Amino acid sequence: MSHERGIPWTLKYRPKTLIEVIDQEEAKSKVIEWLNKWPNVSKKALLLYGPPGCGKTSLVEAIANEYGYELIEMNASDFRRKTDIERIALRASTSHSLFGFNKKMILLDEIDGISAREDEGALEAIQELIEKSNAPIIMTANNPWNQNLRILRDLAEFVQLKKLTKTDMRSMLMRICKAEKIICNEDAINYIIERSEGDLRAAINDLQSVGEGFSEVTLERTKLLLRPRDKEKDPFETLRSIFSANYSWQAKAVINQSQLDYEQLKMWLEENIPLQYTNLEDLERAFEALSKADLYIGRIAKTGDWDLLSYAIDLMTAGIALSAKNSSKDKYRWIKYSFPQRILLASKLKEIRSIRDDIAQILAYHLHVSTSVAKNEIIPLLKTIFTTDPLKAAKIALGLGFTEKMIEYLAGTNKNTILEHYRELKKRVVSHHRSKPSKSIESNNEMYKESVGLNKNSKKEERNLFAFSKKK
Amino acid sequence: MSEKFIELLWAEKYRPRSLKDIVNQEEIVKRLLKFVEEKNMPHLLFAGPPGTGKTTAALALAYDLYGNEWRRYVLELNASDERGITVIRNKVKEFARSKLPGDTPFKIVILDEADNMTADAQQALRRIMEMYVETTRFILIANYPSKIIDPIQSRCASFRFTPLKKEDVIGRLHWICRQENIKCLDDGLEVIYEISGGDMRKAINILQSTAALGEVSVGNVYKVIGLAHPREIREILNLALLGKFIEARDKLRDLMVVYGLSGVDVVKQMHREIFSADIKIPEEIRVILAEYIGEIHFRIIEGADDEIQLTALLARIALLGRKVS
Amino acid sequence: MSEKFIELLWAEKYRPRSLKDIVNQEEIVKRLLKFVEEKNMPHLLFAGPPGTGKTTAALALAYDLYGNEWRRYVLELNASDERGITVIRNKVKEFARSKLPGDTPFKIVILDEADNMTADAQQALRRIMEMYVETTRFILIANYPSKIIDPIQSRCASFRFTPLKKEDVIGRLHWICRQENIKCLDDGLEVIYEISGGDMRKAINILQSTAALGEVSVGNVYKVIGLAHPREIREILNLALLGKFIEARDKLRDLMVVYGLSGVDVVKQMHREIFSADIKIPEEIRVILAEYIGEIHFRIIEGADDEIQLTALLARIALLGRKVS
Amino acid sequence: MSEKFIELLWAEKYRPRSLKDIVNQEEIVKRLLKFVEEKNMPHLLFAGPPGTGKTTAALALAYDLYGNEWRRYVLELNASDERGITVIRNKVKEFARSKLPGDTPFKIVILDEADNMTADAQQALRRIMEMYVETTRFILIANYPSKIIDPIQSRCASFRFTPLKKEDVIGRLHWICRQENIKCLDDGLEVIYEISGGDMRKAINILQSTAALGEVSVGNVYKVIGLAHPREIREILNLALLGKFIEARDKLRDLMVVYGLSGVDVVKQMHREIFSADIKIPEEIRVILAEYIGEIHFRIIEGADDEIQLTALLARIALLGRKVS
Amino acid sequence: MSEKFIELLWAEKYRPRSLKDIVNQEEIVKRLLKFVEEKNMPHLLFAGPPGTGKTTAALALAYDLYGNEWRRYVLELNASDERGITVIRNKVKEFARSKLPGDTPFKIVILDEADNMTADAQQALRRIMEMYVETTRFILIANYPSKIIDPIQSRCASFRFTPLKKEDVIGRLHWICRQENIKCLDDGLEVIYEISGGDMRKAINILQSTAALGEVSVGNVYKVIGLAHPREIREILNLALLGKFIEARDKLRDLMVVYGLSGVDVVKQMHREIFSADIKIPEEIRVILAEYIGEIHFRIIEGADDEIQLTALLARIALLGRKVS
Repeated sequence: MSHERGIPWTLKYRPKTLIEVIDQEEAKSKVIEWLNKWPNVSKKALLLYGPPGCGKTSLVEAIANEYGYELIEMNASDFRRKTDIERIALRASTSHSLFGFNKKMILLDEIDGISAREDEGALEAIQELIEKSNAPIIMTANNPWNQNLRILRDLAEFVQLKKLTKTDMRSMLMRICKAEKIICNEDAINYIIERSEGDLRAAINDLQSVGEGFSEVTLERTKLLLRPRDKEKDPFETLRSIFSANYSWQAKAVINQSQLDYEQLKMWLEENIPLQYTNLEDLERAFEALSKADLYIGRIAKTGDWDLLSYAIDLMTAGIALSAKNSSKDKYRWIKYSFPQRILLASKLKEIRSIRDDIAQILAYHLHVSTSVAKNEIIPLLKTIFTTDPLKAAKIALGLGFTEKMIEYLAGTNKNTILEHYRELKKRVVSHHRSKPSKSIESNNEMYKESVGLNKNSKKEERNLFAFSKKK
Repeated sequence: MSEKFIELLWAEKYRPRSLKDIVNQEEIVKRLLKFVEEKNMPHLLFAGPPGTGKTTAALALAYDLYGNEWRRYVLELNASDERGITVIRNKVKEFARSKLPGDTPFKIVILDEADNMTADAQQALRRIMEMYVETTRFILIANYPSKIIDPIQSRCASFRFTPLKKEDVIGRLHWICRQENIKCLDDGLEVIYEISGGDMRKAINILQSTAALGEVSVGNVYKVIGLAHPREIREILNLALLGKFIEARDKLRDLMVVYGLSGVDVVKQMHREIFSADIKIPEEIRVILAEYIGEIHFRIIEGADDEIQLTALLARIALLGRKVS
Repeated sequence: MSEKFIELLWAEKYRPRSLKDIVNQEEIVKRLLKFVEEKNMPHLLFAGPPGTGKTTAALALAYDLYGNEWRRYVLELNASDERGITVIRNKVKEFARSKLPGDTPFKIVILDEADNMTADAQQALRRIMEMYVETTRFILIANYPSKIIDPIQSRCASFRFTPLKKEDVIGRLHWICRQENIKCLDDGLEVIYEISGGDMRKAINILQSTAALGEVSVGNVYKVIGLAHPREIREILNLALLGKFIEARDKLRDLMVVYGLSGVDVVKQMHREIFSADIKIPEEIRVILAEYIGEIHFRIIEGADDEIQLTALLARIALLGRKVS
Repeated sequence: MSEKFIELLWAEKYRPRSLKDIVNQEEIVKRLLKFVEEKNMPHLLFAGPPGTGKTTAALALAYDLYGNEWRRYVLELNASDERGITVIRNKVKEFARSKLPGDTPFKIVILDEADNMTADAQQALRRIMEMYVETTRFILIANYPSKIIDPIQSRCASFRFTPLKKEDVIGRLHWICRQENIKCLDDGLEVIYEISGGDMRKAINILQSTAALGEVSVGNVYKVIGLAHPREIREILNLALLGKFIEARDKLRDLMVVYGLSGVDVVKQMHREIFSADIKIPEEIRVILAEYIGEIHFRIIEGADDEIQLTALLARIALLGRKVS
Repeated sequence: MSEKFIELLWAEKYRPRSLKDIVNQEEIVKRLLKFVEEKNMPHLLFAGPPGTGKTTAALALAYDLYGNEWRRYVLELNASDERGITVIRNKVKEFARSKLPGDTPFKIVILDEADNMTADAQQALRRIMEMYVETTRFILIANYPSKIIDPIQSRCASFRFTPLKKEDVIGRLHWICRQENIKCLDDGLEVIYEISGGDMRKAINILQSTAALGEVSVGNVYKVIGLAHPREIREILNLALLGKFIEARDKLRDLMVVYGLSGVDVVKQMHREIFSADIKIPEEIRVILAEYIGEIHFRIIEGADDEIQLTALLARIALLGRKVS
């Protein structure tokens, strides 16, 4: 490597040893402790999470360096398909090493950057890797709530790295200034630290921007070159700005600075309009605006023309801001906004709807009607049987091959009684069949499954005699 | 044997298997029996109100043509469930390819609710019907014959199913009660007939639900109907009319989650509710409400989000309620 | 479809074979006969309302040009059937390649419903017409000439088909009844004429279906076309106007069930009835109603729920009625 | 034989061959002549309303660059041809490969209706333009430059074609009539100009079609384009405004049948007439009418029934008329 | 692209080659020049509105670092290039990894419009930036820096490019006009500046197109970009709001003809103008107007006639204006 060649300061001042890793004492000791115990640990993998620039990867590299591990790294720049991950596993398990290390460690960096499309099957492969690996696995991620991580929660120990403190950042920046022989204005350093919000790497980059090649870092240049980062408004600020806007342009401007996209904004407004506007006329006006906005969003889907979005946004922002005509004081009330319930309820609703759909399919098959007739006409009547006559309900459930989930849906509070009957009856049917095999309801239900195309991959589902499972 | 442990829905259990078991629609049955005899038939179009036996006749025809194995030679499709004409085309293609029954020179495709298809889809359907006519006959079932395009109508033999007579429906219900050993009162059956609007399937379903309560009396029938149409919708309307918007909305959400209802389901139920005798609102308000509901339903059809639209509807009702009181 | 089967449709059976058999549109027939004489013709554009004999004239022209074998030299396409211009292009290409008839120097492509093609497709069509002009002439058939793009219009000889006169249609129906030995009543035929709106093919189709029920009476005609008897629609309107909203609605529901009326059917019939002399409505109400029916009709077309929209309509009528009385 | 039989389209026959023959758009012609002189040019974007001479200019430019053999060096891609981006890519690839003309260092691809391409296709097009720029220049033709993506706009020299003046269009029509020895009346030509909306090509097409009927009179023009005579539309409007709703409606029905007018035709003609000086409507009524016509027009576009909707329109007019008088 | 050809487009012809030629963004240029001196720099993120010189600065930096041969050491990926996750993992990684020529400090990857890259692709980029930082530096260019994921922002020194000052843009345009010997009027240049929103490249493109029409005047500028002057749109809106419906309509028609505006163009411009401070209306009226405009826009998208619908829009506005005043 040529020595004349300049390298960016973030690389130049990257920690090589554990001591050089700033802050994060708690994380450090947790990682070391876990590593020392390995493989006698409750969870065979570790997940380091924290905001960008707090030193996750550096920490792992420093530990590997200090404890003599060969680091086998895989990150978002690598393909991470199933086969790629299996290759890593293979590399980790080979006993020798070219570099004379005797220990290996796997670093799966940027786990939240796994692409759903390009890295299909990666998560399953990682799960398997964790179960089988004979080398410790450390993963990193920014956002612990990332969807990719959901299935890893049971398999990995989550360790948090915190944002760096201002004091620690200051001492690091000062150290660099000294090393680079730059006279440094304290206010300028403070400005950089404020701006970086605990991201050391960003701060070092900023320092290089204003410092390298100049002998002095002045506040003036710092301010000129480094403008305050523009931050997007969080949902709460977004709502507040919309409701309190007096002019349409004010309200309209909000959407450009918000973390919420138009779909999310729609749901946040739906939830919070009634909290902000108490006057019924204002409330109605606001909802009418939202309803019309929503109509335009529907029309975008219908026509495929995104030009219409701007009208939806007008109505969602200006339309709602200007709805408070009767009680204009409402606009400025401080309200504790709440998270949209429907997002929370969405998965529940989806589940319940799919159960209802499944019941409807069974009924449609048996009664030769459409699923919508089954839903609107027959299910309600069936529900009455389930709430009034548990034994009969259990018999019908058995006759139609309902699952327990379906029974729960139809029975409501009656479900335990019906389920008892149901299980009892089922046992008796089975024993009855053993003694006297004959084709009866099963063949009936067999035929049903065939008709909806279930038999092709129904090996697993056969476990339950009358099992029924969803299409797809 | 397993009769002891399991039970079927009566609408299935007591569906006539063969054309000979069908007691109404004599004219139609006579003509259909001809087809069975000749082992030949054109495409058929069965039109008429719900529950008059159209599907039953189609299935019985198939049974009489093919015997116990009939399901093998019949493809049942419901236009309102199949996603688009392409799906239908593929299914028919697949089906037409399969082996023909021994002595009958064709198989049957039963397409229920054919009038729910768009004109374009029907044009495509017509082409499919022509393409496979050598090996396959279609029975199209429709409530509204006027929604079936001319070119299809003129290629089908049409059958008009007329509403069942009161005595036919009640007679059948009586008979089922005897089979099931259920005590029934005459006025109970009569109420069932009225509520079902002459729809046999609906009547039998109500009968079975009522029987779960014990005897088939007027009181029990109404109880069943009451249970089947949850009071919640009415409560939501009343809360909204009292201006209790947030409460109404919360209740609406609960309802949707518990029952898994879609927005359109709720809108339709609300519509039914405001015209029921049980809700006390001045006539004019009823009319205004009906128009609101029409408007909201229309927006949902246009592609808007049903929950937002329902909430907006509640807001309107709340405002309306205040003006009234 | 097999010839034998087609013959069963009277509209086909009684279609004139030769230009000489066509009784209306004398001017047009005269001009077309010239082409037959000269054994030459430009591309043609036949425009006019449905059922005025456009297709008949095109086929008769072909018959007169080629004689009994005419089907060999004619390619019939329906623009709204064939999916897209590419299909048309390929079919025409294939057809143009085949052998020419002995003494006539061209073959004929008949393109029905050409006005249903998009402007882009018509542009492509124009190019196809040019490409094969040596061996092939096009007869384009359209209801609305204004929907045919200029460059095509200026390349075609245009023929304007005018609506048939009432006596022509009824005369023809009478004649068919005699041929088929069917009993027909005068007011029955008149209703058929009205419903057909002067469309001969439609009129003959209705006649045939009605004949299947027995005699051609007003009642049977309405039964066949799946519409309510106008009297009943008027009753509903009158109930609503008297403010008896619930009764009107219940009756409407029954009617829809019994006749299998769709929402659009009802709206159209109501539209017809409010202008009938048999209903007593003040002129201004009539006008307001006409407007409101337009609104409701549009919503149903857009996919709104029949029941919700019709109820809204009745509710509105009831309010109007109240104001008047 | 075909030459004799298919007369040339006048729009083609009288198209200027060289840039020097183009009489309008002087500034643009001047610029283009520079390119011919220098034998070099960037990609070009010609934008402007239909019939303002964009394609003519592109072809004339090619003619002036390459002389009589120009067709060899020009690839014309029309919107109505198969034109997925892959097709374009392949055709251009093929074309770019062929020999270059002697002294001009590039060939030309003319891409009509470029604004009809999706943004994605335009992105791909841009890449193609860059790839073959050494040997090939593109002339993109568009009606609406705002629909061309920025990256293309910034890679093209763009030229804006402005609408032709009335006297230019009419002058040209006059001249053609003399060439073709056609009798034309001044008001006939004026009506053609109005209908064409300044689109020269359209105007010439209408002229040719009208000439086929004999002299170019107002009546013949309207007959050719399949519209009613404005006088008759005004009559209907006046009847409605006088409250003679039923009469207006009957007359409208007749008109539609006689001229074969579609609902959209009628709406458009009414729209034109309510703004004509020949009809006396108070200003405020005009406003309300204009709004309602927009609504009715949209409904018909969406597939609503012509008759019901037009009746609704007449009803509204009648109501308005009543209020005024 | 061939150099000679590029010269024909002024935006390329007059693009600064070296950092020293850049006249705006002084602080940033000064900073970049120091990086060139030091032959070291961190990864850079250039953020700011279009046309503020971001790409120019990146290319000039490369030019200053490597001289004429700069293209060898630079990988440029534009929005029109494929830049999905796979390309990043293959092509970009390959380039970053490849060996460095002895005397060069580092290679550069320029990613234009990086904010349009998918989050996945950005994720794939972040570690590459670290692993090969010794040999390769990235310059990311973005209009909206907030769309760059945090981990990447954290790895870059970011520079904010601000819109060019009016005098800078106009000065440059003036200079180009002198170079090209074009007659320009001051208000013409001012309008170009306004439309360009400080985007130099766009301004130069408009200048060149306008020059093709003759002198650079306000009228010609608007003609070229195919938009009406906002003032004129506002005039129409104001006329309509004052109830001068006919005047508004006539003016709109003229405007559409002169500028060749499509219905959608007009609707979009109106939508923009109703929120301008130059239109004096109560705030809530603005929202109502937006809704009207949205409705009309929707209809036009659905295929309704521009003129009828725009007239309907003006009518609505006029009616609203009447109510308000």
